[in-house]
Order: sequence, then structure tokens, then C-alpha cells
Amino acid sequence: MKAVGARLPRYDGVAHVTGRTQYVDDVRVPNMLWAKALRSPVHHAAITGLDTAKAEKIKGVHAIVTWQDVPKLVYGHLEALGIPADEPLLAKDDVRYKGQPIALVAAEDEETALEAVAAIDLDLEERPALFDIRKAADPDAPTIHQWGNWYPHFENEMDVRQIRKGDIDRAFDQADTIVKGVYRPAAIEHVPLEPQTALVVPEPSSRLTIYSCTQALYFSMGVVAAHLEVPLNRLKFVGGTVGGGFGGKVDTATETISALAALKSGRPVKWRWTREEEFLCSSTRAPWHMEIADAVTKDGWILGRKMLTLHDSGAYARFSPYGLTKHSFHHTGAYTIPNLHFDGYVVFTNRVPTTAMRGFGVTSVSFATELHVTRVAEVLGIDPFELRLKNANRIADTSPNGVSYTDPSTVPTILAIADAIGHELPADYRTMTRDSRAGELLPEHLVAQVGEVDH
Amino acid sequence: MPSLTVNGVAVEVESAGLHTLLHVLREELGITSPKAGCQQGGCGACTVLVDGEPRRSCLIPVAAVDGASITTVEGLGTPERLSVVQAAFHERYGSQCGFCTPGFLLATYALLERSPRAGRAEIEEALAGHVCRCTGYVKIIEAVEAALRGEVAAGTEPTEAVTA
Amino acid sequence: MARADVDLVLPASAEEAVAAFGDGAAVTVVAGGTVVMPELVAGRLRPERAILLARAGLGGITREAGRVTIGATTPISALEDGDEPLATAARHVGDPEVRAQATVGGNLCTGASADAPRGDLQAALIALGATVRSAGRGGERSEPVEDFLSASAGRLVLDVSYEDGPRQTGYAAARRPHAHHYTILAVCTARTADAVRVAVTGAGPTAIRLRAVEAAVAGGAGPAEAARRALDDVEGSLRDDALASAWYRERVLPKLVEDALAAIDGAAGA
Amino acid sequence: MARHRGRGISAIEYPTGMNQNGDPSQAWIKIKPDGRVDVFSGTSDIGNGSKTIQSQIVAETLGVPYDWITYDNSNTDSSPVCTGTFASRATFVAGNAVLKAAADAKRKLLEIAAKELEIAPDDLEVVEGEVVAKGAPQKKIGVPDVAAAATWVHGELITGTGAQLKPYAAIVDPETGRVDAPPHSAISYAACAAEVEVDDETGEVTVERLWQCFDVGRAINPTLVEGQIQGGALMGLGLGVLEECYPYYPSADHRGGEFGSYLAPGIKGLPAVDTIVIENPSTDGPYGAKGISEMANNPQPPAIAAAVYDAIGVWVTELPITPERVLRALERKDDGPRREGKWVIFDDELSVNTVAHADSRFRFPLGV
Repeated sequence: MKAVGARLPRYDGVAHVTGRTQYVDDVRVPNMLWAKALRSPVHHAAITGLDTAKAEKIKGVHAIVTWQDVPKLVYGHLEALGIPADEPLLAKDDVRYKGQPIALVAAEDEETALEAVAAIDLDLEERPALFDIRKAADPDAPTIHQWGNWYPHFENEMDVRQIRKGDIDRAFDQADTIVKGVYRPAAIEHVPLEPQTALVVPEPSSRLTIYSCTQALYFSMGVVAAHLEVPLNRLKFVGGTVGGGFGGKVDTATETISALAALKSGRPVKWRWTREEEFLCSSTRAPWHMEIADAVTKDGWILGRKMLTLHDSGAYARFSPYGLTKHSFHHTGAYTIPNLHFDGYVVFTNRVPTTAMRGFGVTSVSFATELHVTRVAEVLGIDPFELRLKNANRIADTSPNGVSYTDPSTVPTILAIADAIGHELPADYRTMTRDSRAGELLPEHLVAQVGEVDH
Repeated sequence: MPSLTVNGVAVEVESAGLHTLLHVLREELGITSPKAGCQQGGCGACTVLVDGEPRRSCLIPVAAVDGASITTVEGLGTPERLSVVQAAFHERYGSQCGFCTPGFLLATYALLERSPRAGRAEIEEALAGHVCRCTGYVKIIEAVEAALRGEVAAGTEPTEAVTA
Repeated sequence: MARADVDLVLPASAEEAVAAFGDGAAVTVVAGGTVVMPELVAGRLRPERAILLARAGLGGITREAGRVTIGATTPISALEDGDEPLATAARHVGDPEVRAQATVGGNLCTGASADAPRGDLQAALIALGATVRSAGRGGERSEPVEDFLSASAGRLVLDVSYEDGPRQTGYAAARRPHAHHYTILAVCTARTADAVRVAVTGAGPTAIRLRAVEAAVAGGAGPAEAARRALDDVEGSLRDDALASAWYRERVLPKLVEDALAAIDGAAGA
Repeated sequence: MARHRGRGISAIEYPTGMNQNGDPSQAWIKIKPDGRVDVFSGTSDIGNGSKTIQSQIVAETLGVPYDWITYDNSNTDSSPVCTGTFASRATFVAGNAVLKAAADAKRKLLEIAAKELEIAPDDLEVVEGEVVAKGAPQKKIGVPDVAAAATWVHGELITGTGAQLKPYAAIVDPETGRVDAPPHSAISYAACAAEVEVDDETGEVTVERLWQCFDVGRAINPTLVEGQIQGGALMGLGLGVLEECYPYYPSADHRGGEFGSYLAPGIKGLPAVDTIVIENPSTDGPYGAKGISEMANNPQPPAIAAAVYDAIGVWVTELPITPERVLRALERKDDGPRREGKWVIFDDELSVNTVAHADSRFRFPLGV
């Protein structure tokens, strides 16, 4: 009996096919209230008035939570990594994206909650909105964030994430050809089939049981504890079974505000987002703007790369500085490029905040670098397989930030694809391996970048 | 006051007639396999059988199906006695996060009843309104084809669904 | 108003439905529910009075006295194997479960949303020269589909009918296949002994009859030449939505019209 | 009407574990008096199959049948820290934590078995639910009997704990981005090919076939790995030709608020999906495994875009490759790139150097 490597049945498979898997929305507790949010109807505005008095008087309304109810209003998901906080749990002075939550109503049923949301008096003074990241640093761009229009808190309070390696000017001087292109993947929605949902139950012990669809129980528990300013043992997160996440359910989007409503009402509160809220108000994969110039030789070596990346963070930072840093670490893709000059910016716009999504930070750069490499091959008139195999990272090659690759498989995976689609390769390419560079695969410009492999 | 037969059991509905069948099943009757995936008729996670036909329970006002027989996944089989469709989805890994699975199962069950020799195009058409974001479409189609061919591996005891 | 407090009427006949509808003021009609129910759940629609047509006996397709009559609550799925180009248009609506739920009457009363075209049957029915019979203020009335679409608000559709007889038909559409289909743009053509009729869905809030194209065909123009007139017919009505821009629709409309005309051109020439 | 076929490829890499590390996972295990095994881990299963994978790792490590495992990730009272199911870390990082917990429990199990068999623990191994003497397989005791003896005879609880944490890799030089340690748990690799058909009159791109090859290190469950790769491929299809939250980006108009107006891939007319799995074990993943589930949607978009170029000779560098983008690119087909000296400059109209103000901080350093 071997368990590893075996096609064993899915542990939760029978529960799935009998409809018995319990997601948050399937949990049943007595006396539960339903929650609905008041959200910003505009992209950018000052909040000049917020009055819940009329809504509170509606029969069946038990609690309305606003910024005034939050012990620690502004908390950053990545404060532990030195990334400061910028986003209030509920909007206070201004709203910076359409759909930003301002208040949460807990009522006997969803219809009553919706009626109360409509009865909240909200006064806004609309402000100009910023959407094009390329124009965010223009002199006439509206300033939309307290830090300015792009993130200024990388190490040493730099406003740019930089990678520098080798001698970029020399590489561009020595190149036979320099190929430049611009790559712009779109924002997309995570679209988990299970919408964001939380159910918070105040327990007799004064603890809160938080049924959560988070992808990260302890991470989300930390976020709730921070906003509520309580120790972890006041909270019990229940979850671990999630109806799809793809990164969007790292946001802890519903748990904290629902907890505040449960505390204020003394009743269990469920907040289940509508599909429309998922599509229009939940965070998205970021749109990116990437420009690449590769200095190449006529026989297909990539000597150097200059890259500029603008990452559309939306209205707040969330995980974007982390995502851009990861992006920068992988901007050479599957290749070894000895001379690098990378500048990246996290740019704020009046879009819903962007967040982690499957391949965070790298999906974008894989698109840009791979399409660019295909373009380079086309400009040089070289087979795109051969150009890739030649420049592919190999054992002991070093990454953009100087780390040796221990077990790269770029060569074997490319060869497997060539084989699968029946693409003919010359013998010297067909027999390539991932082993350390030597001979013709170790030209002068790559000698200095080969590092030590420490297993 | 509408009455329904749900998985073979007669029930009187207390919710207002304009509430959706989905709401009645989940919130009034506590039958949670139909999911509120979109409540717009767009995802298929709430699909149930209404008199044997797959329908989006989020689009149906309960008053419109007074007297109907409703089947949910709870009526197809149990962990001990999986129906053919359930066994096929389990054995062929036709389920990842599982949230879309009940809807896919019922649409597939109806397809098997209606068209036991359905080909690939007919399978795709029958499941066209069901979203699997994970997206397990490849293995879902394999599971449906396995169910159509009656390939249900040992270890499960296939049973016919309760549709009365 | 909360749904528990809505005055809900379930007429048991067409007469009862017409009576309950009255002049249509402050009444929400639920036929298949595919458009109305999500609006109710979202709280955007809070009717005081609602009529459920489920048991009103308004469904069914009949062929008699030289006409095909389709009752208002006939599900779209019932059209899928029927007369073209209605059958193809029907098959392109949503998916089988939605088509089994959605009704012909509902489709006639549904305009495009802000982000997607809807009402896919409308162009096919215009091409068939169909007539809508409806009730409401001023009593019962019958009119061509294209006239009904320009003033459909406040009417209760009873049925839609068209002449039963031989015709050549064409259908050409631009679609973007995904999980829940809306057609971007669909052109329907039909040629009878008397005339050629051409209409398009997706070029405006509701379907549009392409009269300039029809006139060109009547004047002897070939498909390519006649198709160029389509842009005159839709001038000012093309718009952007989530599926495609007005620019794109303008680019592909003539080609779709040409394809749909070519389908009947070849047939007629045979 | 003319339809054109084309092929394109890509090759990618992706890190396992959080960038710069510092992301712990912990697990603990207890063995019931009948030998059944309770695993407590804080890893959320989001459909990726982590409940299954971690149970398989425990079964393998302890040497007991898979169906003896009860896996509990349901709450923070009983489960220890797991940073979360993201960053492709559930198999590698959290999997290492349960592996260590299982190894720890096995050590204690063998200590009890050693007392029962009067053989040193080092001379024992667990095979299919039985503790047997190495080289003398007739000397053995079932794991249930060991667990019973621990409970009723020796007054012991057989447990194991495990934790995995790769320390934070700091950026020691923010000017160059140099780090003081590898900023990842592992790196995975993949290549992809796409075959498309493009209609040059409607601009429609139909993806006919996607091939992908992934080095997964070690496939703990080959079927679940395939499922992740297939699922990723179809999400990559969405990225490549269908999905966008802002159809008129950078404008925020006409955002789709329902499945009808947001173009997620459906089940009809999908491309054929070919999956090739190769196993070059990682140096320190559980049984050599690496994480690949996230990167599974990364290689298709560039391969599809390259295939579109191969088919119709235009570069569409904005995603998704919509029919409109294809038609607009075809209108500019004869323009070609701008050439200045040895520079070959594509996409000038999209560049910050064209769109942004001349005084903007966002400039591409052309150096031409």
C-alpha cells in the first residue's frame, strides 16, 4: 500500500456528491439576523453626512454598524510585513471606490435589511476620479490617496520597487537588436461559486464563533482580532471548507463587520454577498501595465532587460506591494538574463481594491515576458523553441535577486511540449538538459551570473 | 398555501408565494444542497428537479409550483447508497470545491433519464448553464460519460433516486 | 413592500389574467420569472401587486386558419424545433434550464439591460411578420411586433402569431461563448412570396426592423449591397455594453446581414 | 470569410510558498485507542484537495491505510496555525507540517511497539498498518494493538506535532532587490502550447487545443494534480480570450454584474486539454512535491496570444484577446513596429511615454 502517488478518492468526495458538505451558508443557528451593506454609489466622494436614525426605527432592524463602531478602524492586512495600513473597515471621511462599504444593517430578514439600507441618509460631495494608472503621476492628476497616487513605503521609504543586476548599459550597447513592447492584462473577477459569506454567533461565554469562508483561518482571525482589539481566544473561527476562493477569500471581506453587527445586536448575524456584489464590489485581479525592452544578439541571446511595471492597486494597498515585489522577483521568467533594470510602482485608482488571485503578481509577468520572448524570436527570425531553450534557466543560474536555481525544469518541460505537438528540433537542442551551463551554453556574458547551489 | 412533495415527503409551504423555491428549500425546509450561487439564474448551483425536469430554483416563485414534486441531491442517494450519477462524479473526480456539484448532479440525472445514449454535444448542452469555476469541466464530462456508460466502480451501491 | 405583503394573484384563465391586469398600473407580471425574480430578490422591485401567470392557460402553440399562434407563457424551449429563424434564435437563449423557464411573452417585454442585450426572439418574430395580441389600457389590441416593442410598457402579452406558410429564412449572429450566453448581435431574415423581412437583435434597446435593407432587397440589390444599408437602419441606436462596443457592432453588422441575406438569396434562387 | 489557424508556446516558472517566506504551517496528530488517526491542520480546502493530499501524506508517513485517517481543519480551537491556502503552499508548506507531525507520532508509536515486541524502535518499521521487525517480518504487532497498549497498559497518548517555517528572506539592498536567502520554498516550471483559429472578419478567436507540461516535483495524487492543471488551463482560457471586469479599461463603465455580462468559461465548445506531468523531485518538499495549482493558469494567455500572431500576423498585447481587439489590430497590420537605430519598438500607442505627461515620474528609459 502506497498512499503517496496513488489516485485515492477525494477525502470530501462523498460529502460533495451527496450535497452534505457544509459551507458557511448551510450552517443553521436559531435567532439569526441577516445583514445588508450600504455601499458607495460613486467612485470618489467626500462623506459630508451619514445618518442612520431613520433606518434604525424600521421594524425588524436590530443593529446598524458604521465606522464609529469599529475599535481599530484602519488596519493593514500586511502590517506584520512592514506594509502600513491605509484602508478603513467602513468608510469614514471619504469613499474611494464604487461599492465601498459604509454601513451594515442587521435585520430579521434580507428584505428588511435592504429597506433599512435604503433609508440611511448619506450625503456625498463627489470628487474627480482617477482610472488610468499611466496618468496617475501627471501634474494635473487628481490626488486620490493620503500617500499620493502611488505607494511610497517600500524599504527605505522608496516609492519604487527596483531590481538591478549586472551592467544594463553595457548590455544595451552590446546588443545587435533591442525589442520593446507593452503588455496589459485585464482585471478579472475571482467568481467563486460560493459568494463571500460570514455567520457570526455571540456565545454565552462572550466569545464569538465566526463561520467563515476564508482561505486562511488564522490570517483572517488575526485581522478580526486586530480590528476588534481582542485576544485570539475571544474568537473561534470555523471553516476550512470553501466553495472556491482563487485568492479573493484571503480578503477577510465579511467577517469583521459581521462580528461588529453580532456584538451590537447580541444576535447571530449572517452576511451573504449577492452575486452582483461579488462582481461589482469585491476585489479583483489587478490590471497591470508592463513595458519591456530586451537587448538581444542576432544569434538569440538575451543580454539584458529593462522593464517598467505599473500595478493598478485600486483604491487601497491591500496586498499589492507584496504582489509587485513578487512580480519583480520573477520578471525574467524562465530565463537567465544577466543584466537587469526593473522599476515597478503600485498605483492607486478609484477602482475596487485589487487583491491576490491565482498566480498573484506573476500571471501578469508570465504573460508579458512570454509574449515578448515570442516577439523577440520573430524579430530575430529564430525558432521560438530554440530561443527559449538557449536562454532557459539551468541549475546554478541566478535569479534576478541573486539566488541560485536548484531544480529548474524549463528545459525538460519545453522539450516535452515540443514532443507533444510534433515540433522538430535540431539534435543539439533535443538533447539539452537542465544541468549547469558549460561549453556553448556558457558564453562570456553569462559566466558572471552562475552561482553556487546550496542544497 | 402551496404544498410540495420534496424528496418524497409532502410539505405545506409557509413562506409567501413570491419567495423563490430556493428560499423555501433552504431557509424554510433546511434543505441546503441547492446553493444560492447567484440568485440571478446564471450559475446553475440552485438547480433542482421539478416534476423530474431540471429547473433553477432561484427563478421560480414557490406559488408557481404548487403541487409539484421536487427532487434535490438529498433525494438522489445517501453516502452508503450513492446513485449512479453520484458514484460517477465521486469516482471520476467530477467535483473540486463541491459548491456547483449538486446542480451538475441533478442536470446530469435528468439527462440520463431523458437521453441515456447522449453524446458529447448533448452533454455539453445539458450542462451549459452550470458554472464550475474550479474549473473541473474536463472531469465533469468524463464523469457524465462514465455515468452514461454505466461505469460505476465497485465499493458503492448504486441506487435509483427518490423522485416520487 | 415585503413579499409577504404583496397582493399576489394567480389567475386560472386568460380572462382572469386580463381582468387582474386591468390597465396595468402598479402591477408586476411574473411569467417565467427569469428577469423579474432576480429583481425581486435584489430588492430593486418591490411591487404592491403581482400576477403570476403560471396557471393562466396562456401557453401553447397552435396552427390553425393559416396562422401559427404562440401563447404568451409558452416556454422558449418549446420553440427550439419549430419554425426558423425563431428556432435558432430560441436555441441561442441562455441554456436549456433557462429556456424551459423563460417565456415568449417575457422575451417580448424584455429590453436590453445596461450591460447586455436581451430579447433574442424579437428579431426572429419581426422577420416572421408576427403580430402581438396584448391587453391593458384601452383593452385588447393587436399590432406588429416592431410596433409593440416601441410601446410595450404596461401591456400584458396574450399571444404572438404569424402566417403559417413556406418561407426561406436566415440567421447570423455574433456571439462570445461563455458560461451564460447572451448573443451580441443576431440578424434574422425571412423571405415569403410577398416580401423579404430583416431584423436585428442587439443593435438597440429592443430589436430593430431593418427597413432600408428590405427596401434595397426589394429594389433588386444583392446581399452585400443591401447589407451596407443596415447601418442606416441602426444609426444612433448602437451602443456599448459589457459584451461588445458600438464600434464592434457597427463593424460586424453588415457582414451578419449579408450572411443572413445570402441564406435566403440562395434559397430563393433555387 | 477566412479562418486562420495558428500555434504558440510559452514557458513559465512560479514560486511555491509566500514570496520572501515567513509563512508558518503547523499540524498535530493523535492516535485513537484502535489505531485510527486524527489529523488537525488549519489548512482551508478551497477545492484544491488539501484535505486529501494531507491525509495521503499522513497515511504514507505513518504506514497506515488512507481510510484510517480523520482530517479535521474545521476550526481554530483544535487546529493550529496555517497561514492559509494561497501562494501554492498547501501541499508544500502545510504538507511538510503534517509530514513532520506524522513522523513525530510514528516515533512515539514505535517506542510503544518496542516495549510490546521487546525490540529496539530503530529495528522496527510500519507496513500497512502493522509494526514489524526489520528483517524478521514474522515479529509484528498491529498498529491498533500498539495504540490499545499505549492507552490501557502504558498510560500514554500517541501524538505528534509538526511545524514548517522558512524564515523571512529580507531584501538587504532595496536599490538592487538583493535578498539574504532564497525568497521561496521551491520553484515550479511549466511549458504550454496553444492552437487557435481566428476569424478575420468577426475577430473571434477559438482556442482549439491547449497542451501543458508541468514539473510537479512529485504528484502526491496524480488525479488531483491533473484536475488542477486542467482547471488552470480553462481559467487561463478565460484570461486569454474572455474575461475582464472593465470592458472599457481604464474606463469603469459597463462592468458586468451577472454571469450573462461577465464572460466566465462555460462547458460548451472547450478546447481539448492535454496534460503532461513530469516529476523532478524538489529538494525539500513533502515526498519531493512542489506547488503548481496557481501557476496552472499562467502559461495559456501568452501561448494563445502567440498563436493568434501565428494565425493572422498581428500582436494583441492587451488581454483578453477580444474580437474587437483582433479587428482593431488587423486594421493596423501594415503599420509594423517603429524602428530607431537598433531599436524595434512595438505598441508605442500604449506606452506611458505616449500617454503620460512628459513630466510624469512614469517614463520608460528608452535610451534611444
